[in-house]
Amino acid sequence: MSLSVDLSVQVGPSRLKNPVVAASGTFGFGREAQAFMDLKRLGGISAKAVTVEPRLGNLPPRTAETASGLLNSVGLQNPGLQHYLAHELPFMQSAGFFIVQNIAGDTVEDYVQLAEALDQTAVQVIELNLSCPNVKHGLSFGAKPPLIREVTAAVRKVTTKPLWVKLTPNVTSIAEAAQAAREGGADAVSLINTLLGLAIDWRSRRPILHNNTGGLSGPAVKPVALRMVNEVYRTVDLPIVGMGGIMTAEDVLEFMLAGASCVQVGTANLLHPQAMPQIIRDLERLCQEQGIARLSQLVGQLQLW
Amino acid sequence: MSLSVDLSVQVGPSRLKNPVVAASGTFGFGREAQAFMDLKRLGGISAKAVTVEPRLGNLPPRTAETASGLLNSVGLQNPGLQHYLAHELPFMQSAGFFIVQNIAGDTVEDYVQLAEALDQTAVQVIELNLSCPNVKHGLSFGAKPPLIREVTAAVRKVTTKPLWVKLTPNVTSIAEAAQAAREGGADAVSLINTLLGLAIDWRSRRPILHNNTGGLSGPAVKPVALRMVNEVYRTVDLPIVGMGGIMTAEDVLEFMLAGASCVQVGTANLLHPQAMPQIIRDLERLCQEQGIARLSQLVGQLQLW
Amino acid sequence: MTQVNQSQLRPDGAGLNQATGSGPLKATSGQLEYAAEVVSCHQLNAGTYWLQIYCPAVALSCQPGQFVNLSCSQFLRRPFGVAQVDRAAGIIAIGIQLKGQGSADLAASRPGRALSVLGPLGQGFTLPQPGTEQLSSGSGQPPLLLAAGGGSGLFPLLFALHEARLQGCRTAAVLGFRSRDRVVLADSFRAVCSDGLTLATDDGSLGVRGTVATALAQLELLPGEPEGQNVARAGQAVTVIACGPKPMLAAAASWSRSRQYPCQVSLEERMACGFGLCRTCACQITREGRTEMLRVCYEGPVFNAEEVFPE
Amino acid sequence: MTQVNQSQLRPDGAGLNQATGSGPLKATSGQLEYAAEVVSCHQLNAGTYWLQIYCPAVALSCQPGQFVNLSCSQFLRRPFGVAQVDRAAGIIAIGIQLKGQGSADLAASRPGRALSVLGPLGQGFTLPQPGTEQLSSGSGQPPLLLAAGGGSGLFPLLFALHEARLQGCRTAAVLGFRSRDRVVLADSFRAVCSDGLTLATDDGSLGVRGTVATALAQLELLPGEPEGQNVARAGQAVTVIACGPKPMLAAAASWSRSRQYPCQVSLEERMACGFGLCRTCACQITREGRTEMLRVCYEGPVFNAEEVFPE
Ligand SMILES: Cc1cc2nc3c(=O)[nH]c(=O)nc-3n(C[C@H](O)[C@H](O)[C@H](O)COP(=O)(O)OP(=O)(O)OC[C@H]3O[C@@H](n4cnc5c(N)ncnc54)[C@H](O)[C@@H]3O)c2cc1C
Ligand SMILES: Cc1cc2nc3c(=O)[nH]c(=O)nc-3n(C[C@H](O)[C@H](O)[C@H](O)COP(=O)(O)OP(=O)(O)OC[C@H]3O[C@@H](n4cnc5c(N)ncnc54)[C@H](O)[C@@H]3O)c2cc1C
Ligand SMILES: Cc1cc2nc3c(=O)[nH]c(=O)nc-3n(C[C@H](O)[C@H](O)[C@H](O)COP(=O)(O)O)c2cc1C
Ligand SMILES: Cc1cc2nc3c(=O)[nH]c(=O)nc-3n(C[C@H](O)[C@H](O)[C@H](O)COP(=O)(O)O)c2cc1C
Ligand code: FES
Ligand code: FES
Repeated sequence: MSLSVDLSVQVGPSRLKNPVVAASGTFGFGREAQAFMDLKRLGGISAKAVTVEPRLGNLPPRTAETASGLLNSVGLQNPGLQHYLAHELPFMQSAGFFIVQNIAGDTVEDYVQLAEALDQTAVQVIELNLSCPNVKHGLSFGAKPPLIREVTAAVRKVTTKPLWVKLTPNVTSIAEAAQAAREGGADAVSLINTLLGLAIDWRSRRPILHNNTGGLSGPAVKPVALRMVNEVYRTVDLPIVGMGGIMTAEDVLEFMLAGASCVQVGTANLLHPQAMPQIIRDLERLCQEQGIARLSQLVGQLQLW
Repeated sequence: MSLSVDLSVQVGPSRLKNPVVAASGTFGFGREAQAFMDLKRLGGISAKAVTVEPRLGNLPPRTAETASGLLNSVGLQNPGLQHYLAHELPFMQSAGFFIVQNIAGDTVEDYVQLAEALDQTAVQVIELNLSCPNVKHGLSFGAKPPLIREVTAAVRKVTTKPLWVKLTPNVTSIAEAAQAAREGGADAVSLINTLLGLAIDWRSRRPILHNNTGGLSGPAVKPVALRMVNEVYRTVDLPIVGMGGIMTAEDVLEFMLAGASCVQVGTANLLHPQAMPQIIRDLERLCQEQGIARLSQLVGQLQLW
Repeated sequence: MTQVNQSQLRPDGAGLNQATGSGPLKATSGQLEYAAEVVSCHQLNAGTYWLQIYCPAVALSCQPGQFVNLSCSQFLRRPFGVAQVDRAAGIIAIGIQLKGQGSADLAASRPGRALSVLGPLGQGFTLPQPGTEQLSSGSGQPPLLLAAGGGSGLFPLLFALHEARLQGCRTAAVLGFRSRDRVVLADSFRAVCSDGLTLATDDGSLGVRGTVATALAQLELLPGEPEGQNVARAGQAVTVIACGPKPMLAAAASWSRSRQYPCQVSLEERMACGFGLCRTCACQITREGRTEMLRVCYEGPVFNAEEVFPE
Repeated sequence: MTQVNQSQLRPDGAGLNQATGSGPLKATSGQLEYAAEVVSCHQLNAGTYWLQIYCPAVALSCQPGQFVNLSCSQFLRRPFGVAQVDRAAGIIAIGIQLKGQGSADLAASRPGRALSVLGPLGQGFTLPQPGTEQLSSGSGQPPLLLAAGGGSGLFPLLFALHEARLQGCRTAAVLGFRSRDRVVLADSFRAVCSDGLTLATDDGSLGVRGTVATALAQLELLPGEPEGQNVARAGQAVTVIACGPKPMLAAAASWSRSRQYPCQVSLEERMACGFGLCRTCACQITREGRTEMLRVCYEGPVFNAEEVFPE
């Protein structure tokens, strides 16, 4: 009766045991979660963005609740490359999960330096965060296709690691952005980072976030994310790492049908510590119920009207 | 004790008795709502988009529920200009509310023809819908600043009516779009139309909407709308008609603080028939509680950190 | 299979609005949204619930075939056809088939739960008028209302049959289910059908084996009707109303057409508002040879069958 | 002003975890989220509620100063300091001050409501240890825990004072309110303060006129303390803990510093997760002369005062 289900997926050159990867910035380096979860059961972890120098991030408040979503303006707080290499990466390696390392910079040189430093490490995928809305130059990279192409190509030269290029949804054409990443040599695009938003406290007449604006994530953005994933799937020949508002296994199926080879789960982790293990269990159950022997069969199977 | 409160607002050349205008496409021409509401109490009604020829709109399903939002793909169903002039406009005129007429077209000529036809009528404001995501060429106008400038300027030539140019949020720079509208001669920009989204029925493996994609509205989009309103307020010298997810009087205050001279209420009408009258009453109460004698004082008073 | 307690409906119909047949009216009270309260909610079978709501204004003016749009845990309201009305007690009842989160939330209601109700919404069924049609048919027999339903479509038919019966029509129904254990409200329907209730099950575990269409085709041959003779004896007026899945509506429409019975079908469509504002609930209707997109929530949900299924 | 029923706490402390002073531990049970149930919720005064939750795992391991993150009607959870614990009964209690929709929803809870609880979260207060400190101070007197609180900050102090008292510390508290009618839990606090409870009201309608800072400054002069003499008699160990609005924390910190009392303050910050993942709850902490952004939910909410308010 109980069909054996293959949850593994292929994302460009990488094979993941299941499609559920923790989204960067919502899972640290995995340290905190190991207390309540077996990290090895995850498809992988996209670890918190690392920059060349340590960053303290933005002043608080750094989060605001919105309808079915949240704004954040953490501002890439991280201990910097040296500390990362000395302390975080060894931990991650010993924990034994599939490591996607998100990297962020202000210049092309920053990205190159970070990728070079990661090239000979245990990191399995480098994810170029070209889209953080909470730092000065964050959006400028991701919003301009020529820059996306340039930085991707520059990083491509210094590492043979699979490259996922994470794009901002705050653009007129996500397909053009993805196409630029492809031309630069990306192995996949990660879609979507957060939508730029503002929340206001009308009593104090101030933005709630100290950074004024922040990035919107959570179920509120899911329809936009699904649309962008499908738009890129239909127009650009490149694997997609889908994300934006995934809370359940059904959401994962929707992203895969739209064209995602694997997904990332972000905000859900913050509300439900067991979100990802639960999603993985439910994926297996759903596949059994629906008679889907290989989950990866679903990728891109959305039938448009 | 009870402070007399002035809710009236100025939007470019127009004076509205209060800032609460029904959003186009969510209130028809006001006919249906007159059964349960005194239309004259509203700040105004932005009537359903009119096109030169009648349009049947898209096939159903035309709506999908999302987290704190909804997708629609009505596709500009309307009886066409002639029928509008003969039947809808006379009704609206007799009902006596402030009429904003939303117009949509496939070409610059369409917009010009519509504006010319409305120029000598009782319509108080013409709202150029450059941003409908549910028709073939809808987005293309609103996504390209030079086209926004061109169509606005062309319409500006044929009418002296106040022009509100309604922009799509599906762009990299809403400020550039608003600046183009300003250069074309707009009296205000209406921000925001819907975000392009997709909802999927994972069982049938089909989009829920027959049109595949649709426009996202409701509280889910409010943070994006507030951000865009404030971005335009800070960078472009043009009155703003703010909208996107407004459900309460507090939401109206937030939009006005962010820089909106008046607002439109859309999705809220669909959930709560009394949404707008209630918002207007609550605005008066809030102003009294807060000692705000003139609501319009609040416009743009957001204090950034 | 649980029988709905009909005790709250006064069998003499006293206190009921007798003007049902005059065609549904728009609510003109100036109000549309009511703060209401759950009276009771109980399970009819696996996946089906019966929800009673105290909402006097809607109970008073609601016509068969109209619906309400109910607040629930989800962003949008959920539309449900009114299945029973107790005007004296101010109570309406709806049948709920579990589908997703909204119906599950409503089905889990406990007594006292506050609900916001929009209603009564839409245009309901036009029921036959015993007075006039009886005269015109000249047969001396009251006209017959034949209801065909399946799935969640059977609930509003209960209200329609009940009203028609109160007004002196003869009534009959053909209801389809997947299997015997999915049958609901059979006794309630039996109580309002003067001229017989026919059940059909896909697997034949009860009544006719097959769909509503199968049962309709066999209707003449059913026990209680002399073989070869129609439920409507020669020359008598029959009105068909149908509510349920689209293929079933199409079958009822074609069955009616071939017998020249007027047929009304009640449609479902995804809707945002439910009261005419947004046009998201559009359906294709053919009138005078032209296709129009009309609103299920406003011009419908009940349409003449030939407008929905033109030849 | 309603007194909280303390009957569920066993006065002898039997069944209570006596290891409180060993410093808070991270939950290592491998679980963090618990399905819990509301036992009761009642109003303390206009705007303040007392919510009891059945959640044995949290009750068992929770330390004073730790908090829980509760599901509610809104998208995010809501953090609340644990105010009382009945380990034997498996019940925790929190005090809720109404603020917006989340607190209002929780305050409207009825018994039996299901809640998802994350907890116990964060690092709590380090309470003085009668055994060791008594020896080191050489005074023969047990150490004194002085709690300063205002607003929603007073609730977790109740738990801390209770635990300290059970462990044999002397206890005292200074609590600030806007006015007499806003005072809550005074009798509950009195019951756990061996060395006096001082109330301050902004308008002087009860106790000291002024803020917690005013009351702290006057502490020596209060009835029960010989004039000019400190609550902590010369040479005795005093530990100050403070929870409430930032200016109050600053006042408590500077008061403590001038007397060389160690002081711990409990911070609040907007938070998304509450258990260390997202870093949205960052606060500026000065350690070894360097500014760090630490997590209120993980390294905090309790920090040493000099780290939060460096000189
Ligand atoms: C006029 C009308 C009368 C109805 N009467 C009844 C009735 O008496 N009893 C009953 O059980 N059901 C009835 N339905 C169907 C009922 O509205 C849906 O089953 C219900 O909305 C599903 O909500 P959900 O959250 O459980 O399911 P989901 O599928 O999760 O709902 C998601 C969205 O799709 C919409 N939707 C899903 N199915 C339908 C549908 N069949 N028709 C319209 N919208 C749908 C929902 O309203 C919601 O917006 C009626 C529908 C209409 C339009
Ligand atoms: C560690 C900690 C312990 C707390 N203990 C208590 C307690 O024991 N009793 C009590 O009444 N309150 C306590 N609070 C404050 C309480 O969490 C807020 O009052 C509550 O979250 C407000 O939610 P709301 O929906 O009513 O208000 P809203 O203002 O509508 O909330 C909107 C958002 O802002 C957040 N927020 C608002 N105020 C605060 C605040 N002061 N601190 C952190 N986030 C906030 C909410 O969590 C929510 O995400 C504590 C806060 C923290 C961080
Ligand atoms: C608190 C927080 C911090 C984030 N930090 C990062 C980051 O460092 N790098 C990055 O690429 N994305 C970051 N993101 C974006 C997420 O990885 C993800 O793209 C986004 O949240 C959408 O997914 P979700 O809706 O599942 O959260 C962050 C998101 C949140 C909520
Ligand atoms: C059902 C529906 C139909 C709409 N039709 C139009 C339209 O015809 N013209 C237009 O400019 N905007 C149209 N809009 C967009 C709204 O006017 C408004 O910009 C958007 O919904 C955001 O506001 P809201 O969140 O308050 O709904 C439509 C929106 C909805 C939900
Ligand atoms: S649902 Fe809005 S018009 Fe029918
Ligand atoms: S709230 Fe997420 S780390 Fe503190």
